[in-house]
Amino acid sequence: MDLRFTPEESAFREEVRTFIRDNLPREIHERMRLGYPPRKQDTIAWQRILNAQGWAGYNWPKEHGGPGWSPIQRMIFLEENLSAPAPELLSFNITMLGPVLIQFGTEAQKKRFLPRAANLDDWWCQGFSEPGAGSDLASLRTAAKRDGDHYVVNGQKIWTSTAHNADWCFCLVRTDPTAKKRQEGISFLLIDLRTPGIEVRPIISIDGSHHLNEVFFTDVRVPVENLVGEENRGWSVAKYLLGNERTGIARLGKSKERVRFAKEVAREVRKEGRPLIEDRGFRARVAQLEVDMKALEITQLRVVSAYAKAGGNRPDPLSSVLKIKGTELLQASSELVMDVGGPQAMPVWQQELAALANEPAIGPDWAPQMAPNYLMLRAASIYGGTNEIQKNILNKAVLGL
Amino acid sequence: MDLRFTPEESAFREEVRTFIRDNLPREIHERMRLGYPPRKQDTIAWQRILNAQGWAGYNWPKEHGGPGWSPIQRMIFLEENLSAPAPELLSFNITMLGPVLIQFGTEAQKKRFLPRAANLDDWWCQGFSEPGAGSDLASLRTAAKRDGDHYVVNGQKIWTSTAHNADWCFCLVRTDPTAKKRQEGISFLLIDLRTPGIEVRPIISIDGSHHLNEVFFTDVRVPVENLVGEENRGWSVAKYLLGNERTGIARLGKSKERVRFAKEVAREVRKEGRPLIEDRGFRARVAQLEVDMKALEITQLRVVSAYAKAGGNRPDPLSSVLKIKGTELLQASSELVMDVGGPQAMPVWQQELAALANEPAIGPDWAPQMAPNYLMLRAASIYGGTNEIQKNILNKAVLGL
Amino acid sequence: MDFDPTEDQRLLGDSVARLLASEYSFEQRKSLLGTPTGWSERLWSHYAELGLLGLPISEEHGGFGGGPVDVMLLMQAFGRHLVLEPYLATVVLGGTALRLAGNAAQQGEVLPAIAEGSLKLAFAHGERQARYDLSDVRTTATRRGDGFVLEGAKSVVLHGDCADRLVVSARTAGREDEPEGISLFLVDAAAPGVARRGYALRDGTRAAEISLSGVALPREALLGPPDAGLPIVERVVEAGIAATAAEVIGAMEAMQAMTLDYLKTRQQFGRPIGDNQALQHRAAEMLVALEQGRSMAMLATMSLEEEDAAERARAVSMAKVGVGQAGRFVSQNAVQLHGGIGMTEEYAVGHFFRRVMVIEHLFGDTATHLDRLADQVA
Amino acid sequence: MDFDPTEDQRLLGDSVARLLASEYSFEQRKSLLGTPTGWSERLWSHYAELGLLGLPISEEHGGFGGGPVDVMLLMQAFGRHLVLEPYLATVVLGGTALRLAGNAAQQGEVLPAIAEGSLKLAFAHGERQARYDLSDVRTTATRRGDGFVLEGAKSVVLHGDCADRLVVSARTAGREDEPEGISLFLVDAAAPGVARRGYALRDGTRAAEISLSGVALPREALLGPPDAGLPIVERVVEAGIAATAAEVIGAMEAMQAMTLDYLKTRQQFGRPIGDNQALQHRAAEMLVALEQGRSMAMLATMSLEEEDAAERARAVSMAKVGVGQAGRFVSQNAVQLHGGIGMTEEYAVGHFFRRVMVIEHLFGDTATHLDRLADQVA
Repeated sequence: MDLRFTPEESAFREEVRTFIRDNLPREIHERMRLGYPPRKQDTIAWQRILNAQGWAGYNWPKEHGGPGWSPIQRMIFLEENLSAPAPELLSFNITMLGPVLIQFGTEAQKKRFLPRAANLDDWWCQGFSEPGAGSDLASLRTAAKRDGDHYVVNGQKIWTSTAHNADWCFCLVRTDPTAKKRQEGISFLLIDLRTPGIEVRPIISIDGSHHLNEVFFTDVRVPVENLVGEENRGWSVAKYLLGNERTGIARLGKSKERVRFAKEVAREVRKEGRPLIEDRGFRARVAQLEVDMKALEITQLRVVSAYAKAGGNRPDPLSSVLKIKGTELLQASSELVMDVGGPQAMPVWQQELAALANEPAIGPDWAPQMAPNYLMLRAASIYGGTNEIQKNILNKAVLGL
Repeated sequence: MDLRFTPEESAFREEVRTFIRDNLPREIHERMRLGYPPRKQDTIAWQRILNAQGWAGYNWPKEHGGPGWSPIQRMIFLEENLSAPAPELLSFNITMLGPVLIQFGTEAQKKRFLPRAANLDDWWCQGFSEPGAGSDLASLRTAAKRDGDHYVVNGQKIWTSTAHNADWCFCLVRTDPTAKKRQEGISFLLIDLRTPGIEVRPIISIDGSHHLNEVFFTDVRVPVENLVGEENRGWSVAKYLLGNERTGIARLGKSKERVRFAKEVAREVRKEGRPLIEDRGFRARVAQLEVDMKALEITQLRVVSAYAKAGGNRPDPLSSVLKIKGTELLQASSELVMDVGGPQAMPVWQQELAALANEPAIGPDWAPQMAPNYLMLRAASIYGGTNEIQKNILNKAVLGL
Repeated sequence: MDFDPTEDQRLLGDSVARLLASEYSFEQRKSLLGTPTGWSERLWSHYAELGLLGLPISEEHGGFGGGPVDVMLLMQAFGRHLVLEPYLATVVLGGTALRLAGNAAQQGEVLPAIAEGSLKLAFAHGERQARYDLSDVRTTATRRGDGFVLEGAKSVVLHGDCADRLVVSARTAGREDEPEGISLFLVDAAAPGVARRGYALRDGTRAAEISLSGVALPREALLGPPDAGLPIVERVVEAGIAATAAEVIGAMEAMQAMTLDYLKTRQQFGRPIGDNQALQHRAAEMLVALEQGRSMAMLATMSLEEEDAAERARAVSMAKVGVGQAGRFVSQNAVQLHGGIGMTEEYAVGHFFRRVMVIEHLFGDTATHLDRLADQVA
Repeated sequence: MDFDPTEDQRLLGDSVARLLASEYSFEQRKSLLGTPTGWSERLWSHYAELGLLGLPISEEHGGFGGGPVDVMLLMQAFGRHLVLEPYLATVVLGGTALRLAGNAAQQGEVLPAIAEGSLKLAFAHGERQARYDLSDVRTTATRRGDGFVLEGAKSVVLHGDCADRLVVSARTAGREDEPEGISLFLVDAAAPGVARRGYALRDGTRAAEISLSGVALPREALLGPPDAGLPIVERVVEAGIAATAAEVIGAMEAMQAMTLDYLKTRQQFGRPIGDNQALQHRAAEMLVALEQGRSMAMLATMSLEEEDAAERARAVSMAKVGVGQAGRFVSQNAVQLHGGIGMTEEYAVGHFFRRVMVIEHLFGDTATHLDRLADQVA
């Protein structure tokens, strides 16, 4: 047992950190440091830079263009990227579609889609959730009926993140409505969003942003060659996708970056005539977060390391611990940032609109995104299986309750 | 709406406070201030002083020797008594047996038992719980078989608090084992603990104290005149008893007294060369407790006041809020006291044994009871319906879930 | 000790409830949010007709002569519907400043106009660097001739964009954050040198940045004693804390009701999600927080008439902490129990969430007030 | 990065587990608690035979030459069984002091005796007024002739009642709570002027009040550099924190297992109480706390060999906080989920609860260490 990083691991971290520092466009970095989400072009630009370096498919096997990293290296890479802060790789392309195609795709599908996914030439989104089928995925109703060489898709998806940016969507559809079990009769389809009959309607989130969408399918014709895996066996594809390696599920780099930012602003902001960073209560809150982040960092290393030892073929149920604590810390750190801002964090400053209008910016530049980040991260304990569902998983898979 | 105490209520509080200050024996007060539980003789002595003043049956109607107080007055009285700190009235006698006899007892029973209960001439205990029947009271199995003018009782009770001090026990027993519903066929019996066939065995608690007991009944003959209410209808007597007025369930006076004590000791104890009471972290913790106690104080007034308005005939389900927050604060305040003590709170100093042995006391006089109080109060969220059960009650009775 | 509303309060409450039920549905409110002012002049007149705008104003000045409890009940109703009109700014903050500091002429001019709905006020005290320090005032008022000239800027002035008059704090003496040397002025929002830039806060209510350059004021603009304005600012802020505490109670009630409804109706795996005991217990914990918060909102209200400033400040700080913590717990869990839908602009719970969030960051946040209490532990 | 034990560690762990399984049942432990010393000389010999007493002692001194990870694994096993023997006092605290500060003669005399089980140490540092301030030492060591004379008293000295030698801190210079001026001494517990009064702590482990009046010491009793003993005290305490953190992990594992067992078997209303989802979720939260605590115990362990004192202290403080909070959460909920039975002396969970409680109040409690971390936030 040796709980320190090996020299190789430390060198790897240094390599990643240096690469990001030297290659991340300054404007993107500055926007993200102030808490702005990456714009579409930011995500694309950065993923292409990483892809040129051979790192975009960071968790793909070498023969499909991945860098061949160990789970620990993958974790280090993700943490450094988040904590830079740099735009995240588009997870639909990299951690979802990629591994699914590698496992279940035809050679033609791999050849056609993988390189474009890595380079973000295609922006993918995920069509799983439906109204009335949130956590209870198996109750989905969007239908795909075979008609010659095509499926004809009718139905509705919801919570489709980034569908308005996307070129393609991987969907779960019901191909056999007569199947006895609800999990049977489902298929996994790749749908080109430019196909006629598709309508994408925005869902605005409570931070005012547009991430989510409803997607309506009316007689959408999808070539059968876009079926992944066997017809009616899409449930196992979906299970594979959802159960995939969950390195980085804790998004710890983001929490670290937020606490760092809170401290930075707390040097500027004053309380009773002194910098807020000297305030006892603020310091105690930061210290507590740093303790919890340190614990999670080690827990994450343990889970990833066990995952690597076990051959990396099934996710450790303890990754639910990472999800629970990780989202708690994301939320607590974004709350800290907002509280540092105080009243200045409350206005919708519309900095960018102001800039366009050639008016001077109002409010300090660190303020505009404090509340939106806090608001948006309330979803962290909801998506990807609510924290309540994570506890159910721990009960069943670990505690036997 | 007027949220201030009336002058009459304030004057009443002053009257109670003055009476306690002038009449509580100094030795008892000093022991309790240091956190020692009252000894048997302390409880008896103080209850007799209160009874001489006409206050022992504080919640009994005037015609049965009560003072005829309003619910608000009763609450003030209990709070002042707890916060003095003075020994509590023996609840088995005053809040449990008394109201039950007044509601269900025969004239003979009232005449025989009530005055002695008020004066603590008889020490009562409660025989409800059985092994395997904790919260699920209706599954009790102690049997009482009619035999002429007597019931013959066989079975076992557990968690019988103060049975080793007690003269009498009011018990739930099964008189009809063939009843269809489990709640039927149960009777409420008064049992003289000097009757042959009764064995009381101590249960030592994790604080090292002896409060609880197991009580074994072997062919114990109980005169039928000791039946309260109708045979086989004891469940409604028990429900009345358990659903009785819950003024004082929050035991807020105790929490206040503990926080006060913590501050007192924190003036003596030092941290980094200064009195602990000047420490920022300690102060923040006290401030938070004081906020929560203030909120509970007002919530309690609201519940008691609504109870009074409603004619005082059924407990407000919101009293579960009082129980939940009240026990959380009891536990948090005892934790605070222990933490103030630090390492000095950890030894079993056995002050009293030392005194007997004419050896000098070891350790500061405030230290010995800090940990035992903390330990004992872990039970506060367990007895009288666990806090989890209180939440179930709120769900059913208030939220309709 | 009496927790029941009086007959008058009940009647008032009923008429307010009726008005809001018919005029303040989620959809109606949403369309107000889309207007340039962000609230309704028409409803403002309604409020005036109902006597709401004059609620805490004396009868002598055309008001209702009500007290803090009346305002509490009204704000609670406003909180249930997320009312957008500038009641807090005009009646509570501005009105309190006038009642406490105004001379007969000022009161006689302004208070009746508030009550009849023809005049709106804003409390222009906070500055960008001040965060929650009430004494950190850098705007200056320099004597010139018989009057004063204002220089400086005010930040996040609630409903500062629509106010007709501004209650402005400025330094007439003292260092940047000294308690002494602050004076209050009643300033016409249209006066030369006053520039305003309005925007929405995260909850849709309006605020403004206000710059003051060379704003010339007559001697009569001074509101209250010179150099000794801070105690008035403090009482205005205390009134604001009590009023918004009540608003948070209303918002929590609404969120709790919505959440219970959702738990009972939303089906998953073939049964209502409210069958999950873990969610039931969360709802029970929300109820506990709501009731404890309600008690603290009452404390703030009843403390407003306390004469001892230290005791009043202490009670109000306790209430700010208690309500702030309760609001955070209830609103975070209301969104959590709703899941994805709770995160959307189209669903009401997120709007309540944001109102509670904004209120927590007005008048000193939870940490700031807990800190003040900690200072006094002895 | 490697979280697996080595082959040696696995073998050692197996033999310890076997020994404790057969010798340290709840009943066996209870009878030990009833003895005058409160622990077993016989098992102490067993530990010596197994090499446990020499685990972190170099091979040159008859030990096993193990490191912090070995001690961690052992302490974790001890925690699972609530081992009562004076391992912490003798091997961890006393042994660390000797290893860090002892000269060749002192090490040569003491360390082999520890390893073979013939000598027990105690770390007599804390004083009644000091609470958690390591530099608050009022016991004095005055030079007399070639040696020293000790005057003072030590409080809550772990296993101070049974130790053969005491590592005593005393002031050779400086004011009462100055960092400089503290020296360590190796003192024979039977020396004239040493009086001990033993007692149990709340978890049944033993400690003592020790008074030192006119205890004459030769020059050779000085352990480490004069006046500069505090850094050694700090490292000894850090070793104690790491070892007890591991013990808490073991105790939490035991409580978690007991609680799960209870939830699965205890019937109420005709079904196991573990069917209640609210209790299931609590159990899941206990698991989260346990795993986070485990990570922090590892952090403490791996930090012990860090050379940078500030970084080491910081990591150890983080671990003390993390493990302290996890321990409190897990132990409080373990008792709560057991209900009444969990409150009794006859049931094991309360014993684990008290061990965790006592450990939290050794070497600085959670608040103290969080405070130290807060001091460094920048």
